[in-house]
Amino acid sequence: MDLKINIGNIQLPNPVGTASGTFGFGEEYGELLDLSQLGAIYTKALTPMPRDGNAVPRLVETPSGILNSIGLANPGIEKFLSDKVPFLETVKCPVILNVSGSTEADYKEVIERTDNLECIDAYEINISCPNVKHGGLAFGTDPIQVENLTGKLRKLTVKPLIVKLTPNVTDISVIAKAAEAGGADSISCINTVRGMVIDTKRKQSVIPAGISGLSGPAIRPVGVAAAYTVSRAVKIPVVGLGGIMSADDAIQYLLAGASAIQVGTGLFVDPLLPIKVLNGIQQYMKENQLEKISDFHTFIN
Amino acid sequence: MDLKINIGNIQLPNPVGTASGTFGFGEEYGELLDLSQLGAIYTKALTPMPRDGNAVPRLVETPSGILNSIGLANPGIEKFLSDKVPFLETVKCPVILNVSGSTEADYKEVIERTDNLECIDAYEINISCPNVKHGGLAFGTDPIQVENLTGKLRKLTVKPLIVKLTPNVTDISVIAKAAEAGGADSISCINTVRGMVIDTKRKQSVIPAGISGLSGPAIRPVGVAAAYTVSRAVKIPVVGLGGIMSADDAIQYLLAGASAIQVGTGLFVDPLLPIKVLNGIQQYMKENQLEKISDFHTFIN
Amino acid sequence: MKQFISTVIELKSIAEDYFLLSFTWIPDSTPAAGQFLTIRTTELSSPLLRRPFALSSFDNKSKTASIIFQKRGEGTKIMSQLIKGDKLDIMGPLGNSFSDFKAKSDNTKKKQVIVAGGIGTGPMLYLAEEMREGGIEPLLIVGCRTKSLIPFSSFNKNIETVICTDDGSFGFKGNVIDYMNSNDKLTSDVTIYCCGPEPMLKGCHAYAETTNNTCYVSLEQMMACGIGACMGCTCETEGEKKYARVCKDGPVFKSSEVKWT
Amino acid sequence: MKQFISTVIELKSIAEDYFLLSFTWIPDSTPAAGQFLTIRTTELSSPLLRRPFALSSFDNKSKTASIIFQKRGEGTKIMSQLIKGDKLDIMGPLGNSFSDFKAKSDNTKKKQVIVAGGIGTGPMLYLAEEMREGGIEPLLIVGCRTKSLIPFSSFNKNIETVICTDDGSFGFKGNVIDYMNSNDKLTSDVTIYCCGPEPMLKGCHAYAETTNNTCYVSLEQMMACGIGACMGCTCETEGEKKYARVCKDGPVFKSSEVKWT
Ligand SMILES: Cc1cc2nc3c(=O)[nH]c(=O)nc-3n(C[C@H](O)[C@H](O)[C@H](O)COP(=O)(O)OP(=O)(O)OC[C@H]3O[C@@H](n4cnc5c(N)ncnc54)[C@H](O)[C@@H]3O)c2cc1C
Ligand SMILES: Cc1cc2nc3c(=O)[nH]c(=O)nc-3n(C[C@H](O)[C@H](O)[C@H](O)COP(=O)(O)OP(=O)(O)OC[C@H]3O[C@@H](n4cnc5c(N)ncnc54)[C@H](O)[C@@H]3O)c2cc1C
Ligand SMILES: Cc1cc2nc3c(=O)[nH]c(=O)nc-3n(C[C@H](O)[C@H](O)[C@H](O)COP(=O)(O)O)c2cc1C
Ligand SMILES: Cc1cc2nc3c(=O)[nH]c(=O)nc-3n(C[C@H](O)[C@H](O)[C@H](O)COP(=O)(O)O)c2cc1C
Ligand code: FES
Ligand code: FES
Repeated sequence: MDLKINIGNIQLPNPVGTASGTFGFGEEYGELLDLSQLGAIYTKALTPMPRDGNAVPRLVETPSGILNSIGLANPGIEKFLSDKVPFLETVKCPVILNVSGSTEADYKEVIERTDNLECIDAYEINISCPNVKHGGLAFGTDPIQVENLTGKLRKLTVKPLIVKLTPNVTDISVIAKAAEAGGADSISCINTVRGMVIDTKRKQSVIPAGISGLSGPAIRPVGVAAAYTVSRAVKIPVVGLGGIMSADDAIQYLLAGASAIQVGTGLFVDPLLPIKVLNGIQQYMKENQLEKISDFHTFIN
Repeated sequence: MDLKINIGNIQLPNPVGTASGTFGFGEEYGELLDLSQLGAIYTKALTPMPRDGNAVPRLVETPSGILNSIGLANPGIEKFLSDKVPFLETVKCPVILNVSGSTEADYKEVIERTDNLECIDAYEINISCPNVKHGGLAFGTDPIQVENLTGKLRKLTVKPLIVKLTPNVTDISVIAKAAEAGGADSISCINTVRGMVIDTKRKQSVIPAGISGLSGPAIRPVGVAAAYTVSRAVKIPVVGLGGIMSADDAIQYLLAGASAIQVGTGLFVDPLLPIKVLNGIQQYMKENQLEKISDFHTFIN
Repeated sequence: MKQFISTVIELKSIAEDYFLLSFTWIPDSTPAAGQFLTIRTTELSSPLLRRPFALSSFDNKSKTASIIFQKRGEGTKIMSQLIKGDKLDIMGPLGNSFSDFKAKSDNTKKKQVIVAGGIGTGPMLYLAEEMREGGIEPLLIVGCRTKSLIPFSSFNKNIETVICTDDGSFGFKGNVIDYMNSNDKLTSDVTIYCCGPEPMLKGCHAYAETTNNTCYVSLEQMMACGIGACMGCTCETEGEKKYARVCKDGPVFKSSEVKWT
Repeated sequence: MKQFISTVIELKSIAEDYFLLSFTWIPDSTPAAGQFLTIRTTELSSPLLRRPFALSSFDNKSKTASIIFQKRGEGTKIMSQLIKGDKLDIMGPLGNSFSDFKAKSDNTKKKQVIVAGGIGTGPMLYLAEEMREGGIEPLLIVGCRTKSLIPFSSFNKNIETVICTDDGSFGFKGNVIDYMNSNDKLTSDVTIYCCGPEPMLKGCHAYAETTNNTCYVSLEQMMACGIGACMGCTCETEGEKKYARVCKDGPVFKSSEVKWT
């Protein structure tokens, strides 16, 4: 049985990663699970300058989900280089840096200043955070901007570029194709779904920022639908995520057409979930006589 | 305390209605709750010709939600006139006919052939069903089409037109404004969210139609965000729905800017929910000294 | 049909993962064999939908009803922890019944054969009891995978009962269709009533076709409203209308009216 | 920090809607007063997140830990139905502790005043116990709305304890700040440790400011990961960094470092 998958010019040992923003830069979870078993760590978003993040509270629970507005709180490149890279250099699984920003220049700067780091195997380009605005809507809602940005970043690095898409668009396949045309090696989807919770006692949004991002099992059907749609629109591999809480959920994504998956909110409920998901995928492959991950893609068309 | 709300040239006795497609034409639920207490019944979609609906199974449960692909199964105008109207004529609350179709002509025909019926108080124009396709995407994703269609239907009737929007768009405020520009008296949102569930044993979509519509508490934050966004984009009243399971949920919609709400999936769990929601709204108004529904709109901006 | 708050009288394990739940019956109407009810299993949002179960008995004097259910997923897991005195949010009785059809077929001289399997056992015990009380002597054929799944305590000794197990660990070895095929007396002049897994329904239908008899089956489908309003629970039918609602037009159908796939 | 499966030893009601839950402790590390753990309350998807609770006692010999919790919403409702022998998915010990700061302040001659209220009572009982065992005689001040909310059985008679009720139904009538203001001996040379509702924390902070003393508070915030990875549980702080993580940099902070709003 072969669990390896290829994304651009790299190979991931298995399809199970940890979603950006839910796993920090890996240190904390390293105490709870064996990082070397992961297919990849997708780090917290990195922006050139440190970001404090949004006003508190930043989290609220919803039926089978959570709403968050962290606001890309992160240490910025300087502190990343000094405080996080030494740890990442010790990590045995692939590390994929999630790159964010408010302007094109931000994305470029992050890649330029980290491209020489050996511990970074690929970039995930986060153009889909609902908690940071570019003229009202997320970057990743306009196919022309997406193709442009991807094209420009493409020139800066030979490392794989995984473009992360938002589900909050009319037609995600158009955005996926734009990223592919711009030179993306892979598409990951989905980022969080726009949502809001109002505190009826205080008569205001629970999260001061207002509309925020919904994640967790509540949105799993939305993620599976997106992974299915995108897989049929592009030729590059798709990384599926959104609400994965079990191996069966992950297998839904793989059958829908994804080549890899990420566990996000599920980590908060069970830190060992990535390992359990990986074991479950292996067992399913055995029971169903699948030899490699691409065999999952032969059933649904 | 005044619970009445105005939509176009009619008045609803209170803001609590039952969502289209979850309440049929009211007969069945009439055995379980007192229809005369409702703010309005929003009927099952009506199309000119009868529709059998989509292949089975049409339903599957998801975390805190359900996915459905009914496919607008309905009796068509003839049978509606002969079988449903006699009952609707006995109903004491306002009745709002949900109008659907595959072409502009379909919508027109439904309105033309029912406009003379006294038992129909208003129309809800369903341009947002994810289970019926117009060239791949729902009608309601293109602002130009939405304004056009609304404008044309506007000429056919003086009854209020409530245009029902899908959340599956990049910017719902653009679509809402288009409907308003076309002459809509109100916007209702949201219809279901695109989603998919895969049966990993059978290795195919549980629902044969594939991508279907997600409803229930899982999507409540999505609905509240949409109601909030649309309320700020248009001047006409907004009808909010999606995942309402309690009075508190309904109050979230009212605080977000909605003037009325609908209970959909919640009916399946508790048929008496609309009555409970109405009582809860009244109690909240008393406790918070709100005199009319528009007082809810003074807190969040 | 009524929504009511019932009180649990007893929950009892009757076979591996099978439970008999009896509870107070509030509506005035008397439920008939084949009718079902829906239960709200939690006040939380997951599992969300009410769960449908067919009645397995009804006692008009004590206004006590019961269902037999199998623990399968989260909803029935919660139900398997009910204790005496717990409150249950129930809606019922729902749907049509075997009795609707029995009335029509009673006056024929045919042998009434009741075939049950798995989670379909409950309603068929009720149907057999109903017939016996009405002076008809039905034959009850129950199919199970293995002995541990047989709810022995639920059978009435006064009803002729044949038990079939797939593995031969009790009674007839083979499935219910094998048994019917092996029993000469059954090939003609029978009316079959069946509730059980899909292959059993299909088998009974095919048997009835071959032997030129009538067969009634109770279908299962995912349900949302349970009362005919949402069009969610349809099954494919032969004839003019392409679909029928299992919850309202069924759950019992003449097997020749169902489109078997 | 470790994720482990613990076994419930006892669940006991100690006041209106308050419970003491004791369970086996598997990690090698010894939790300190102020540290917390998170509990997964269900395998269903709702309530989804693990729930955080501060430790209220720890017995190193029997490897038994406990928490005191209030039944508030769905998560704690499920917990209030636990019985001996049930398995619990626990992560802990998490966060810093009062003990971290106590170590620094111990050697001063100041009176150690421990102020507790509501769901903050658990960790403060533990802190008082810790001090007593370390040879310090703290003063424990507990504030409650009314008598029925006082967990009498949880107090240790060997610790000087003052109980305040808002309605005067037991002990001192008034809140804990009123009590401190009414007690001359407390106005100077005290170190205050507080865990309780926000107004109590603020009150203790203000009291400490006015009297020129140091105060440590344990904060609450919605948590997702509980281990410092998600940046979800931050609180506003004075100083260079705008926010600190309650789960990892706290939950215990020097009150002057917290930005009070
Ligand atoms: C008319 C009818 C009568 C039934 N009578 C009985 C009975 O007498 N005894 C018995 O044990 N079972 C009966 N069932 C099946 C029973 O409803 C399911 O076993 C139960 O809903 C499972 O719920 P769960 O949460 O435990 O399992 P889940 O894991 O949620 O579901 C297991 C399977 O049960 C079915 N199911 C789940 N929810 C529903 C729903 N809302 N509507 C219909 N099917 C659903 C689905 O096929 C699903 O795959 C009946 C079903 C129908 C439609
Ligand atoms: C560090 C810390 C220590 C705590 N120690 C105790 C304790 O010793 N005893 C005690 O009774 N309670 C304690 N709490 C509070 C406890 O976590 C909540 O009461 C509990 O989570 C409520 O869950 P619920 O599902 O019953 O209620 P819900 O109705 O879901 O929530 C009620 C309130 O609890 C809080 N809450 C819910 N989920 C979380 C979460 N994941 N993280 C943080 N807060 C949440 C929210 O403020 C919410 O408004 C502590 C909280 C924190 C952050
Ligand atoms: C607390 C939190 C923080 C997140 N931060 C980021 C981020 O920095 N960059 C990013 O691309 N996605 C971020 N996300 C989105 C997740 O990576 C993921 O796309 C989303 O949560 C859906 O997956 P899930 O349901 O498994 O959590 C964040 C999500 C959560 C819950
Ligand atoms: C079974 C089902 C059938 C539906 N049919 C229709 C329909 O015919 N027309 C329509 O406008 N919306 C239809 N909807 C969408 C609902 O009216 C509503 O917009 C959606 O379900 C969200 O609300 P809820 O979460 O309260 O159910 C249907 C929804 C369900 C669950
Ligand atoms: S479940 Fe709604 S029509 Fe049958
Ligand atoms: S809860 Fe994740 S950082 Fe504190």
